[in-house]
Amino acid sequence: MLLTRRNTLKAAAATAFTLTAGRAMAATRISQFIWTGAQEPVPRKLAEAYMKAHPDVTIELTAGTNAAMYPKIKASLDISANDPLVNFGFFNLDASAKGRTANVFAPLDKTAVPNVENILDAYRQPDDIGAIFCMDVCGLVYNTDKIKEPPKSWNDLFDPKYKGKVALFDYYWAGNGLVALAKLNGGSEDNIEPGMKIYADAAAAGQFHSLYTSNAQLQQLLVSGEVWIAPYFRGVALPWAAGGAPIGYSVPTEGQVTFPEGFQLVRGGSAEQTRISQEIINLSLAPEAVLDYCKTASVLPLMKNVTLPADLAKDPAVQPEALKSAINLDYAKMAANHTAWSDQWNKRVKVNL
Amino acid sequence: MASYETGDVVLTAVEKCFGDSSVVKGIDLTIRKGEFFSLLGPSGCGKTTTLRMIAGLEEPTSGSISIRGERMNGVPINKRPTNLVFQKLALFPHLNVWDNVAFGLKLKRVPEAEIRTRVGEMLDMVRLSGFESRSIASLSGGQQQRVAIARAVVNKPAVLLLDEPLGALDLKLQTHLQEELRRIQRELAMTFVYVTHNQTEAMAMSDRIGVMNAGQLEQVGAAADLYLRPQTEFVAGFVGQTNLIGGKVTAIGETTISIEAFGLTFDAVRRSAVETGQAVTFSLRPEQIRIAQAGGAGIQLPLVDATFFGATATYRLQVPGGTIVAQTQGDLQMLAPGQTVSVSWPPEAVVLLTGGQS
Amino acid sequence: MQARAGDSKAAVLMLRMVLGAVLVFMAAPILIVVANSFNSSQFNVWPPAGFTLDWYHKALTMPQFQRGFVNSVIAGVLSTLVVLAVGTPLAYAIVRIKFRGKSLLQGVLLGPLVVPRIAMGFSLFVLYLASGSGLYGSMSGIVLGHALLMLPFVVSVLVANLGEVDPIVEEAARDLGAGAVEAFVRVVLPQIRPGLIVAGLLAFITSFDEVETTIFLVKPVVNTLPIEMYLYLDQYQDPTLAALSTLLIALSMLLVLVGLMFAKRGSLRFLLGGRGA
Amino acid sequence: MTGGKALGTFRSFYVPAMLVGPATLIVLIPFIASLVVLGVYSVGFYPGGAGFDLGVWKTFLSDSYSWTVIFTSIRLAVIVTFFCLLIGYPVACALVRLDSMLMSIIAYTVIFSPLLMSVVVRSYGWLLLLSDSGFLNSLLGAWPLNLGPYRLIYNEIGVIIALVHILLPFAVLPLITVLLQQPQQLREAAADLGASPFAIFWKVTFPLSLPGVIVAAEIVFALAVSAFVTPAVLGGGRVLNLSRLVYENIGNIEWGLAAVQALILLIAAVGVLLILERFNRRTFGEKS
Repeated sequence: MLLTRRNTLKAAAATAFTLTAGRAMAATRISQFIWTGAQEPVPRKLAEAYMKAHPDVTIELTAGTNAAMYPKIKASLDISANDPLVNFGFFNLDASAKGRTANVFAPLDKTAVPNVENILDAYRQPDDIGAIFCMDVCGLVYNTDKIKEPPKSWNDLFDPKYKGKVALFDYYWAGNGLVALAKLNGGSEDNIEPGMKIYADAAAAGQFHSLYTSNAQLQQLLVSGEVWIAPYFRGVALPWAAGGAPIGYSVPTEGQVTFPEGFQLVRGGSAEQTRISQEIINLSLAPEAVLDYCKTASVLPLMKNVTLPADLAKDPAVQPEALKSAINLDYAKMAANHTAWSDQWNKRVKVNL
Repeated sequence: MASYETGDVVLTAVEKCFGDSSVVKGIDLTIRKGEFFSLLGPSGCGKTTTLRMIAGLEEPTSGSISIRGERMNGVPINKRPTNLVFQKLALFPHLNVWDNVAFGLKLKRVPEAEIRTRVGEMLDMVRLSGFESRSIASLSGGQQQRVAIARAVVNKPAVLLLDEPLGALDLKLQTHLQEELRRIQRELAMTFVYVTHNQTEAMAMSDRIGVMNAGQLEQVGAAADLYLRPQTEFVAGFVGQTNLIGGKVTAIGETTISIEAFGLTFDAVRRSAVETGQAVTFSLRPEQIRIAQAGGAGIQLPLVDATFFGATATYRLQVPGGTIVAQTQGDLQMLAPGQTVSVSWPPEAVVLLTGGQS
Repeated sequence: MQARAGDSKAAVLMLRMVLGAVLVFMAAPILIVVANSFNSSQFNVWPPAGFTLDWYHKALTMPQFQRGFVNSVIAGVLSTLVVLAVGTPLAYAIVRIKFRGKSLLQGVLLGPLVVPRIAMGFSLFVLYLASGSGLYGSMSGIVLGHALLMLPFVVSVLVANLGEVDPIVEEAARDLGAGAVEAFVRVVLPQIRPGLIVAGLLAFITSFDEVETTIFLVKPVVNTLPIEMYLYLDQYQDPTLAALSTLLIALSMLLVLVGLMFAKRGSLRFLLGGRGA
Repeated sequence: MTGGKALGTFRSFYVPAMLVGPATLIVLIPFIASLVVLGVYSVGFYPGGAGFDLGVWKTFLSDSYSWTVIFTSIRLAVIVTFFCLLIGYPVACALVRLDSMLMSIIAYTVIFSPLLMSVVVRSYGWLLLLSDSGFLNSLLGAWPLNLGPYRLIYNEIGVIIALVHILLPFAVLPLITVLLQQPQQLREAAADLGASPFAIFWKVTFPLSLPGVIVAAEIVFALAVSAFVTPAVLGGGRVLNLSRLVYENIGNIEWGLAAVQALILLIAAVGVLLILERFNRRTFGEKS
């Protein structure tokens, strides 16, 4: 075909048309939210397999982060309760807790998702709102060139020998150790003060190098040697180390912070969308799918029927004692307190940096 | 109303206000077909506004304008049989000489071949052959001026309007282009309406001149008319130099009247109805005053000062309560200030001013 | 250097030195990104650990970048056309015509520049959904959003340019028989061509680099390149994006060179300084 | 009497309406509508909101921390604007004096290249350059200087450097335009009257270019005051501005607070811009 101007215009018009009019075409359209990066391949594989088996179903995968996607989902439900932006997706316990309070998520039907029964009892959600089937853990990430002896305690973040060499995640309560430190010092999700005071004093004393807001920033800081130690996720740090970066992950003796993740069904979908969504969730909870996911995303399964492969089983972070002493946070309370904490964090920690 | 025979451009009671200020205050004017008509007046007198109303750049607030018998009110500028040569030229900077001149013809979808001949002829006429592909910025002021004229004339408008097109040029170039304009106008027998504040320019080129002042048309006539028989103080003062003298009618004769001013008596030809005792103003052109050695014919007046210009000389003469100016050919013997001289003038030189409110 | 009237030698020398220093400053972070795109370390180790073209291979073969690039080009071109089409008459009205509410209009025009893009994105998202227009997640929605962000730039550039065009040439064109629109197209547009080019480039670049507002408006099918880059960076920190950025810069330089070859010399001299006579 | 009233005949209602209409319809109305969204959200009218309530405004405005953030946003933007003009002006002067085509192309490409690079990637360029162990500090730290390292990033300095870098093209563009528009004869006339090059600059070139300086200031200020990514990536948590708070509060589903902060930023910025605009008018007379 000659690429004349007319043809190009036609093509452009056609594109624009299909892009706007596309939503009404397929028989059933499912919108699934997934995390970007290492978390992407497994859900994509499953979605493709499902669509092959069910040609009348189209699954539209939206990759993104909880931070960017959750507000959109909430806002869209507020505006049109029967037309959610996504039908189901992957959420951490933090977003799950927020969504539960805000009535964003719907309970799963045990008969439609029988695999929820295989989730470890401790992580089974009340009313089965969500299937939290895996978790990441948060400990100490450090530069192995600068720190030869792996750090052992959350308190190492405040060791004077690391003055100016510590970075923290901005606002991410699970990831920056604030709540963990509060709990270890007599506080709780209801009383953050003991932790907040430690952070505020350390900030004023110049302990912190900077705050970061993305994985990439932390990696840059650690690899360049500008920052030696930071609290962060094992699942993020391990791939860096595996890729050859001088980065190590260490389990604090006081316990790692758990960061459970899993599926949530969003309210407002049609009966058919709900049925298909639950069917896909159920398939995703099959042992081999879970294991596949945990391996690619460097997270730990929370399923009764999944056994860790030998190499992973040796990791100190997943030893039974380590998991036993892990610090479990009350994400619902954290969600409720988030705004107040942010305010404190801004006024007492950030302004003193 | 106005017909093709009576006039090419007819203005009837044309007024123009911008907001509260009235710029043109009721003009009636008929411009004949094929004449070179000038609107003369000081800046701010409304002459440019009048021209812009004929062109269609402004709509009159009231009154009507017609061209060749067709009413022009409400007809947009691009549909009028007029073309305008702008004061600031307004050449198209992004087009070359040829494209500037061909602009109007292209818009009228004139066939390509005809455009070629007409633009070629036009450039010949304004002596710009060979400059076709030059950019406007590379031309001299005079050349740009000629492009502007050619660009308007090439469209063969019924009426060509010119808004002080020569104002910014040096004197020599001005004179040269005045001649060219006159030549072009004769060759094409086109109606020209020319706006200027320069009386010499107007007098040099025009068949007739309309003198405007403060939004009004004071007098219309040929150059000689205006000069010799001004009707208003303004016209008398604006067209050439003159002595404007106020006085009182003292006697009315058969063909002459006598006017008293400065305690002197001035005789004038009787042209209009006056009454004895009426206060009048008259004009006495300096060059009409004859000066001779004391003791000659006429009244005796002391000479205040004398200035020689070579070909002419100017004298100021003392009259009770003022001075009057006289101009003579410079062939006289030295007349020294302080001296008394004999002064006289023919009665025709005393022109009673009858028009105008001033 | 082309001296201008009243230049002193010392001043010209100083200007040259300032320009040289600023060029180094402007180029530095870009050169370092370009250098890093060949870094064989996947962790941005500085100085580079070794040479590789792997990141270029990755940048060119990842489907989301390919699709994002196409989407970005479509969004950029369409929104630039839209904003020029509506912005040019708007700028013309501001420069040439007195009308009621003009100063209000000029005030409102500054708005999209200063409302935080995030907030703009959020409120457009709410509007798109609440209006039931289907704009959310559609190319039209992105084009509209981008046009909105660009309008202040486009109008300010065009207002400056139109101010330079003597209104009298338009009268002249009208006098020679052109209708109002025809006079504008034949006489004004050619004279503001440099402004249209600059405004168009600014608009296109704005669209091509927009993340903060766009992220609220997209669905995966219409994800633009910067969105894909943003999402990629959240998870991977290798030099793929350095390679992708280098490719984009190379591509734009290529386009500039092609433009130079085809453009009339005169119009370029105007853009590049020293008004061509 | 010529010029300005050119289209006198067409100065009806319809002409402005036709010219302004398309932009209003497809761009300004959505913009104003989104301001309305922010407005009603800020007073508690949103799905799930509590209904009319000025509480968020009151709480935010009565908190001294809020004012710190507002002033930080404005101060940062003012500093960035100042440096952009300080650097941009001589650069524009130098650019209009370039007569080699090749030099022009190189200079323009380099100056406008930041616009071609995604803000995120560009920020990483700065990290590599300015960090303690980065390119610049290793240069300074090397023999024979042995200086530093200086903390050039993760603080306001880094944010200012990076913002000046990205916003400089926006300052240079209007400056070039006014400098090119200046008639050469004016400077020639001044030189002829005996003005020194210094005097020519201060008495002729600079005053005539002020309108361009103000346009440049307006654009740079507007972009700097609402900048988000650069302060977030290079500020290391130390640079708190309103855009950042808006982002956080949208993430926190605090719609009301986010809307209040966005509107306050808008009001503060428009306030500063109006002052600039007023100055522009007073100095140069009412435009058109």
